Amino acid sequence: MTPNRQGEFQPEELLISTIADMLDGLGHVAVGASSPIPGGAALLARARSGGSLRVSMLGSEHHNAFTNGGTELFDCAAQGRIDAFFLGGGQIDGAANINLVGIGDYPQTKVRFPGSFGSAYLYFLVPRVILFREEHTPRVLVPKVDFISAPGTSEPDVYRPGGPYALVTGRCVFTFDKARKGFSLASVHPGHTVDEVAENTGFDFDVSESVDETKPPDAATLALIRGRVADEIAETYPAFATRVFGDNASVA
Amino acid sequence: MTPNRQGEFQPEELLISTIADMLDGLGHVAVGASSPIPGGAALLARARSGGSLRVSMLGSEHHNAFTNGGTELFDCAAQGRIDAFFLGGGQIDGAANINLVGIGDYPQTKVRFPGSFGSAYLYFLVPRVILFREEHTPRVLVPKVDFISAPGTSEPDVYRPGGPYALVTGRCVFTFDKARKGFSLASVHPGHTVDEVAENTGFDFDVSESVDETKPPDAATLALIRGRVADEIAETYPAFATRVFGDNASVA
Amino acid sequence: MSAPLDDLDTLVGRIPDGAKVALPPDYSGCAMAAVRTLIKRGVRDLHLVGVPSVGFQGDMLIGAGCVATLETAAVTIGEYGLAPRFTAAIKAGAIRMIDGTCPAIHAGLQAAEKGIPYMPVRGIVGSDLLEQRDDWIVGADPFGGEDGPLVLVKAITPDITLIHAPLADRHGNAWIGVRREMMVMAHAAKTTLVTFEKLYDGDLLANAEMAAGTIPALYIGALAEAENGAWPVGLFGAYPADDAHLRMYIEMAGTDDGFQTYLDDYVLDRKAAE
Amino acid sequence: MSAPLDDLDTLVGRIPDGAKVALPPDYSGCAMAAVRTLIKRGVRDLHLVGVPSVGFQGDMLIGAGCVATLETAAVTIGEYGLAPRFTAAIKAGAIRMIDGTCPAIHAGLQAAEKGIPYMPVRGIVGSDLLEQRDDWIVGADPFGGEDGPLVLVKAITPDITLIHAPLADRHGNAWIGVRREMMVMAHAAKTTLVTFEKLYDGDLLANAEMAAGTIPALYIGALAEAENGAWPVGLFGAYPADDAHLRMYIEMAGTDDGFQTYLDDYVLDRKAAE
Repeated sequence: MTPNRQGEFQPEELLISTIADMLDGLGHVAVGASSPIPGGAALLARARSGGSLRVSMLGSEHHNAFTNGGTELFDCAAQGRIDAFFLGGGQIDGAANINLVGIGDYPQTKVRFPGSFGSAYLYFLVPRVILFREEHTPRVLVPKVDFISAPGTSEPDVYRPGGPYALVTGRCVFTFDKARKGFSLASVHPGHTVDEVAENTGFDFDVSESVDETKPPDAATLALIRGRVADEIAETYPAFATRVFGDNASVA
Repeated sequence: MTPNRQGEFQPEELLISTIADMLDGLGHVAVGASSPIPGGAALLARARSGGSLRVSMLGSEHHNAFTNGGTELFDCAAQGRIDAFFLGGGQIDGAANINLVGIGDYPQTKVRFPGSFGSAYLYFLVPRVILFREEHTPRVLVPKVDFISAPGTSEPDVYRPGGPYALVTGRCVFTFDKARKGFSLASVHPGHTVDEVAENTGFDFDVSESVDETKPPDAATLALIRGRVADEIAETYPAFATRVFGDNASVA
Repeated sequence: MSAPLDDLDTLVGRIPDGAKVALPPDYSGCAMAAVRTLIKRGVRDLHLVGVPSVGFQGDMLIGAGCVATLETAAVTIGEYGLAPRFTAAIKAGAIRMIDGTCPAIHAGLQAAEKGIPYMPVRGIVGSDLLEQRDDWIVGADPFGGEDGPLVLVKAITPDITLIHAPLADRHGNAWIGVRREMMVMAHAAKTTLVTFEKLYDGDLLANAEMAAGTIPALYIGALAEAENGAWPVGLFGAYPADDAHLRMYIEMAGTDDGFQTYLDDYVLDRKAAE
Repeated sequence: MSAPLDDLDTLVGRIPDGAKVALPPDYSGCAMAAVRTLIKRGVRDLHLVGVPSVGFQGDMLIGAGCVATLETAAVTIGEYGLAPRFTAAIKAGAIRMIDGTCPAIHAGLQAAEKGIPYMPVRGIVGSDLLEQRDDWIVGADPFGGEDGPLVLVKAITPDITLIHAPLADRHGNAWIGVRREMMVMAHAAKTTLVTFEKLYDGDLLANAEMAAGTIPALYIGALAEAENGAWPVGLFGAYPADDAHLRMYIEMAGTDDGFQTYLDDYVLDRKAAE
């Protein structure tokens, strides 16, 4: 990640705060595996929800209310009981298609990613899917993905209450316009520029005349992140918590 | 039930012994609700199996290995993991169709039975379904059932590893011939006659020249029934156990 | 985040007239105290779904005139005999009856649980049940398997699942142990109302042994404490059925007048052990 | 009636070359000690099914040349990085890859559990995954619902489900708590082989709290005790993953030679903590 206002907040804290703002007011947010920043964001939103937000975090024993094994997250989404989820992608394109499979010709891809996980399902069923990928380069944000693990949009006859809501990277926030089937630049993180975003993005996107700066976390938010959220996220992501929050973050 | 050789064994003991003989050598027998005699038979077969027969008895806490709720019995049958099951019927006809719904025109039947339960499924999937109905009268054993809860046989294109194996009543044992789609009288219980069976059966059935007497339980079998089986069945059917075995049968 | 802890009146107040209500059989977790309160309130036009059969609570609700439609594989009060009010209602044509078979009812709920419009089921073909159902269609194996026709059972989505659990906690979780038909019912229904025997002091989900048999608060709309809440039916692991009472019920409910006296004595005047 | 209690060699002796073996992901119950024993035996041509993903055990089996086909929604060793032997095998075209998505794998197993040829699943339409699968067919709602196409996923019936459980008893029952993907795997497979951490002294099914999280012996072909049997992966409720060891593995398995050294050190010579 590129420079930020040193001493004020860390890039991870900005991302946690930015994503959490997208979750306020929701009832139930689920977080997949290997997602410390989205996990932190969900826990932050929960901490300030006054108890109204439920967080289900894969891999967590404290923040996991599921008792029906691996299928429950998916069933729960199909029941309309999950409001937001996070997906990443080895490649993400301008139509919000995501590729979690590999680069090159399938199946013998030159670069192989882990696989599609539940993306080909949750992307259809969870109303607010937030795409998150810290690396913001033309290698990740491509004109057209090599393999569509899950499509960004669907034909009108496909049952699809869900889909992309925003794409958050280490440089900026894009929102997704379903009608236009494309991204718009919503804000650029402090220390980054619109030109830099354009240069590092392989797909076309809309830009309004004046692009906002991504709102930095205020003092109260930072205190919450560094306190309760740091403690809570350390249960599932101890290495992440130590790296970002130092030794103050201990398993509660 | 009609007369028997007083002092030797009770009618219920004969039925338990007779049905148990049909279960020897099997791996897993399931018993539905409200079935004390089939339950006793399964427990008898289990007692003399040397531990190789598994019994799953609905309503029992001791003899119930299911941990996935009400659906497990049916799933387990579809997986081919249940070798024998018992069905009854408000009406049973000569083609082994069973009616658990009612007499008269559906839905406003003159007489209403409880309902089809899982018969319309288990009759297809469990290889050895033993029909059991103590009452042997023309009212029960009819030429044609008024409502087919579950058919005795199916067209060749229907997936049907299961079906009727025998029909045991208070008077006799019929076996079922799938090719001919009809019952044959296999044996008549001690104290009963072929003529009496014919008189009380509303459907046609095959009779060989000499019909055997149903084999009475020997001393060892009776001892097992009155001992271990009586104790075990009392857990699920205390009223039945007290009525048939007296106060000697206590919950183990 | 957690469901409200109601009193019984408030809990059953969440069940509107005309609701499609899923109920477990007598050997599972029956919210009898809630059913009595519901009858007292005078609920009407319920569509009951017995999962997969229904017993005492169904017979009482039918007898009290609360039921428009009954969808179930059977009505049975165990060894005690035929369900008298159900039998009378069928004879009188007083309720709309949707006869099913156990695995198809489970399958319909599992379809709702998975958010799919239907679930294929084996067997059934050749049963007269099939002719009565426009929510069952005969279909073929799309993979061309030679195992013949399947019955495609339409999803069953109850408005409300109403159950009684041995334990619940302050977070709104309810423990049901191995009686997992209630888990599927909770997943399938729009919401689940739970009465419970005892408050569990702690978090059922934080205890690995208890968690395995727990319906998460996520699915539960509200709860109410109801000690002895399954009476006169039994509750698995807690208490057996009240044999004498059920026999008396069968006897009394054999006539319209007798049933009315039963209601007066045990429901409307609440002489019950609640 | 109960399954035999084997030693590890005998247990894995029940897995023939070419078997279709279902494995859970790293956060569930991984029979790592059994996998090492299997590699040592030199098993070949396995068809692995990762339910729904597979981690360390899949990467090792692939690296050791035991795998012909891999069917899974993902291969992931959690935070530690890409699975090195899987990645290398794909690049080399050394295994047949069947890419799936989690709910479709669960659905395929649930179809096998229910003895039906397929299960409908939402989503997926428009994913390139669909084009690779002749065991997924796009179908319509037979009830004419307007919710568009469904994907019909063919049943997945593993020959063997191989898992590690925290507890098992002398009756052959195995406790898995809330990790119920292993319950579905056991129901769906022809048989299930279980290694377990500790012997439970008693009958898991006779304890109402334990029973709720127990796979009945009915589904289990054989068991073997294996203390620390999930190492270096963690076991829920028992011990965490061996972080340092997994990092070392990722490092070593990055090259063919390094992986061979790892095998020599920790599998073939059994320097592992077993």
